[in-house]
Amino acid sequence: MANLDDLYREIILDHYRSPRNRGELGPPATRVEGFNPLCGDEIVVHVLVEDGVVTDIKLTGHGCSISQASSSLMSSAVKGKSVEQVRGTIESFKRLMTVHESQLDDSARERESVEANADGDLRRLGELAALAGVVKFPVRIKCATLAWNTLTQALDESEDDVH
Amino acid sequence: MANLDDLYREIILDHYRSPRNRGELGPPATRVEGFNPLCGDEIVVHVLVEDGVVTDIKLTGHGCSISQASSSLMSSAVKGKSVEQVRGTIESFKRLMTVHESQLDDSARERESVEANADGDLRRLGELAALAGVVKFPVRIKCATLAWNTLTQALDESEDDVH
Amino acid sequence: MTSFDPVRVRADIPLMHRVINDRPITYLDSGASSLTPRSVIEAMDRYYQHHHANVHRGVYQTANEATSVYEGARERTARFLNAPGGSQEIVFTKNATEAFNLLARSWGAASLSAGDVVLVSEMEHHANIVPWFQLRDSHGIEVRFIPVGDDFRLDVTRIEELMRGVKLVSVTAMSNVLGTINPIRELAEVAHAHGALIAVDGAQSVAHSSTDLVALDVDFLAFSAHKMLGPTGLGVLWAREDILSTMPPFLGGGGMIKDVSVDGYSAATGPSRFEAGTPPIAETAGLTAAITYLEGLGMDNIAAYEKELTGDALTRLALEFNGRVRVIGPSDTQGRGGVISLDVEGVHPHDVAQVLDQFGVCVRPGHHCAKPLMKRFGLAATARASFGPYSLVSDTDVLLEALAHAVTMFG
Amino acid sequence: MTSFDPVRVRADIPLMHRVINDRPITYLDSGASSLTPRSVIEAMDRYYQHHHANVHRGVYQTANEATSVYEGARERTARFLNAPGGSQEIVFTKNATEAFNLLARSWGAASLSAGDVVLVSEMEHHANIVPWFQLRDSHGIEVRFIPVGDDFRLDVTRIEELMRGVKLVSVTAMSNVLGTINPIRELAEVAHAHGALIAVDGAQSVAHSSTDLVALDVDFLAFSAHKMLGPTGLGVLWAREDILSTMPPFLGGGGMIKDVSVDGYSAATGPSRFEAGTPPIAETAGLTAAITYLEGLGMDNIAAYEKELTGDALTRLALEFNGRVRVIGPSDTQGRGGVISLDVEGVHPHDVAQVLDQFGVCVRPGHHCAKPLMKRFGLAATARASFGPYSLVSDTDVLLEALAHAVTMFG
Ligand SMILES: Cc1ncc(COP(=O)(O)O)c(C=O)c1O
Ligand SMILES: Cc1ncc(COP(=O)(O)O)c(C=O)c1O
Repeated sequence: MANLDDLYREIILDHYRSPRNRGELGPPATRVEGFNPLCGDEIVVHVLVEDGVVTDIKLTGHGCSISQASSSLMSSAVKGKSVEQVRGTIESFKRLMTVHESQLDDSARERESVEANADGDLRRLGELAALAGVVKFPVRIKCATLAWNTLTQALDESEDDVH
Repeated sequence: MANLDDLYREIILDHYRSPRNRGELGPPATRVEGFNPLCGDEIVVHVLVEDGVVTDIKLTGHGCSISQASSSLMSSAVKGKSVEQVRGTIESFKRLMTVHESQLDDSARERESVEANADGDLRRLGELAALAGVVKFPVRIKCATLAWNTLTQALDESEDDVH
Repeated sequence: MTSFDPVRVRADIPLMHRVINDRPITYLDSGASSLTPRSVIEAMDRYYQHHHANVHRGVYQTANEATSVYEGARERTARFLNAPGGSQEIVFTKNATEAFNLLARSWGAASLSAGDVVLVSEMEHHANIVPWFQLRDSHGIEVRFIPVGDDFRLDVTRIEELMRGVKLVSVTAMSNVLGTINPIRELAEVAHAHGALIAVDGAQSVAHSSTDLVALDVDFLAFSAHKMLGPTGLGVLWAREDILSTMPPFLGGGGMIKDVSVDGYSAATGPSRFEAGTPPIAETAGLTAAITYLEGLGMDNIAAYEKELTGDALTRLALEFNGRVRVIGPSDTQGRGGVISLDVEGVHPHDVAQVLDQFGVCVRPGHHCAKPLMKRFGLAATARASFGPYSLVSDTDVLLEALAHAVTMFG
Repeated sequence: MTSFDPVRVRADIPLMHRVINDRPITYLDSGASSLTPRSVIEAMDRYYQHHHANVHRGVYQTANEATSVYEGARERTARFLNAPGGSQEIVFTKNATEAFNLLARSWGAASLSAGDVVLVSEMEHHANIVPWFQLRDSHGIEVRFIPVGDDFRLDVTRIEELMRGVKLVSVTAMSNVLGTINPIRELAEVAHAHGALIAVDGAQSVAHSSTDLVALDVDFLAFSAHKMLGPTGLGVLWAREDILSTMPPFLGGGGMIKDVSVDGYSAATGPSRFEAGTPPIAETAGLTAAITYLEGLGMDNIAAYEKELTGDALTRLALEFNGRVRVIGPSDTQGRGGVISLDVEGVHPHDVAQVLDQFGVCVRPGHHCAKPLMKRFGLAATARASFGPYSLVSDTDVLLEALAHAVTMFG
């Protein structure tokens, strides 16, 4: 069952069983809910941005191993980073999650450059790279990206608060 | 083209080209409109019932040769008859127009009795029997019965007026 | 086992030849949509190859044939359901969902006013909830829920109280999550005793047991062709003729009118009043073939057979996983059908389904469009296995093998 | 003739083998519904045989495949239309009629209020009239009609006046009775200059010429698959993404929700917000195949070829009947398509069609769901012949032969 092992890497199962940064943050933290209406996954991102830095992040909600592990991995990756850096990570991660669709659509040449890009991203992403196998399971991509889309929205909202 | 000749008997073409009893009747005559929404045929029946007798009937509207001829033939057949007799004629005519469906559904035995019945009706119906060929063209049955259904409604309404 | 032979049914289903991840397909998602027998596919092919034309307004031969296909399906459906008023009570829709929307926006909007209550249940599919919420928003009606007990059955202990102000009871004949079969006949009596009407969601019932509308004495029934071995794109609303004939139009357009001018329109009578535009015609050929196929198997045979399958699965699920696999639904086959929702300890339904897919097992994870029910039991989702007349005990074997793998993997 | 080969198209249509009243079929009713190529039928067969499952909520392989079929059709349709915002602007409906109802009840009910005007035309199909009358009854809007001139074209001389208070212009790209092709690009400019939006009825245009939504610059487009070589049971509403994203839900049920509880519901985003219930899935496989087939022929080739056919037919009709057969529509091919409505002196259209049926000729008699237009020209009905890419000049030969018989018979 090579396929399944691509998806369910040990590190993913670990983050699923022992999610990091579970909990809530009160004001002035920003709280944003993310839904995946198709499968019922729900993630609530609580994020505290101070002086352009994500000083704290907590998560509640429920979902499958992929969405939970992805959000847990995400929280570890972004905590303490500047909003700028976090947005970069989000972008890299989402690029990782879209390689598959490009592979389906684009010519071989474009694919190579996308992959090269993805390789660079992979290195930058560290532990998050464990989620790379998800792209082989297109329906699960939404599980993996749910937390990230919710975080983007939370960052946008917390920046709106500042202005 | 035997089939077509069954449908378009000479007497039908004659009533189509020279419809009888065209025109309108004012109050106290009853006026009822009949539509065939599927093909756009419209027939307006004006009927004057006095002392239980259809003393006058006029028709306006437009439609195909079958609906026009049928209404024209109908007007000739019912004028001067008692409401009772007219209702009998309507029933006979409608039975004539439903033989076909029975033929499709029922057993041979039932069919025969229906046909025997229809034969009896045919004799009673006189000129109206020219419309018998319509049953071989099921979509046109509604054309043939439109005037008759409208007349039934007009008779019902004129009786309601009395009570 | 009854005389009914599921292996022959299976042979009639082309999709059963699929191999998935090197295993033969184990299709356990009939609750979402049934697989399609060859005869149903061929009936639609024949329609397109020989008879296709737009219905109703034609004089030429193929237009008549298409109309016969379409109106013939109405007759066939009416007979299948033993509809008291015959074919003129059958309205063709896109799916069961459109049928409920038609019911809410035509009958509901015309017959209900602020404060009137529509009584649904906590185990309804969204198709029988959201249209009533929409009517609440537009017309101020109240939507009330019959609770579901811990035994996964409707809790009707306080039904008299619940019935206060109710104009319509609208419940499912069988839950698409729990498998629970509801006592429709009894609910109809209660509804009518209170001067209310009753609508039934037959989406999960019509393909799995016989439906006798005369005996049930209900007022409305909705279901979809694609869950009864028929095609996608077709549903049915059955309504008692005396009610249907008083209902105002729903969607507007061609085919549903009596007359149109630049000043306004008047609506046709009969079922066509509710069938605006060119209807799903080929699909009705498929429905007729599906009904013929189902009746050939015998609805009672299907019901008995699926009960056996379900009983076997429930017993083995209870025995084999040391309590790690919980069935969300009645634990025996009394008043329940072949839909089995599973909650696997420590494994999210999505992951259960993913692991099962590796074994070629098709089960559906999610809320099954029954979120109020999920919330009632504190679940976000379940993994649901559901049977059809082509299911075999060997499907359950594979299901259990795959479940064991999932349990170990996430162990 | 262009390089396009209609004889080969004909060979791809199984129904062309039909013999009717001892004559080969002469199908001249593509305006009502097109005939279906083998590849379209086979695409649906393949779907049922190999990929059928319910869409969206599955994890297993066939559920993904079914979802790909469905979402793939959305992509394919968006490309076919050159939709500026891509597939997320494509909403699948039951037919063009449902698309207009969706437009009226979602966008219309939310954006229009008492006194606002929807400007349609006298040549509209009921699908683009009745939903607006319904909105008039519920919301007090005004429905105004662009008149049709004696030249069978929109009379836009007083358009500035007509535009007063208009929030939506909703017109057909091509009349299903007259064959008239309307100047959509110009009407879009007028609408937008007045701050109004514009909806287009593409039912008669999308299969007969290329559609470029970017170039047309319109806001909504509605059409049906069954008139473009595709299956019954499927239609499309295209709406500009910035508008679609603000539109409230239409029908309620599964698949269109974000969340549901016993207290209420919230709606999903994107096209699925408007697609309640199990959609027509197999039908989208058919639509994809139909688009592929049409594009293989080349939309410009089809348009050019049908123009030739139409020109030939119009010329011969004018020559051969001493004025006893009148064409209700433009008399040359300038700005007109292959729909030819006939008024035969002294012969009712029903009778024309009946006589023609004896020759195997399929034409449609009636008001063609355009009663306001019929009334405009003082007609109750016409007999309409309409072409498709599989039509041949020899079809016109048979049509003329049969018409001559009708004229003589009723002479
Ligand atoms: C111009 C026009 N608009 C709308 C429609 C309605 O299409 P449908 O019946 O497929 O909904 C038709 C076809 O009948 C049409 O010709
Ligand atoms: C109980 C129940 N009701 C209604 C529906 C809705 O059916 P459809 O999606 O075909 O409209 C379903 C199926 O999803 C169902 O299971």
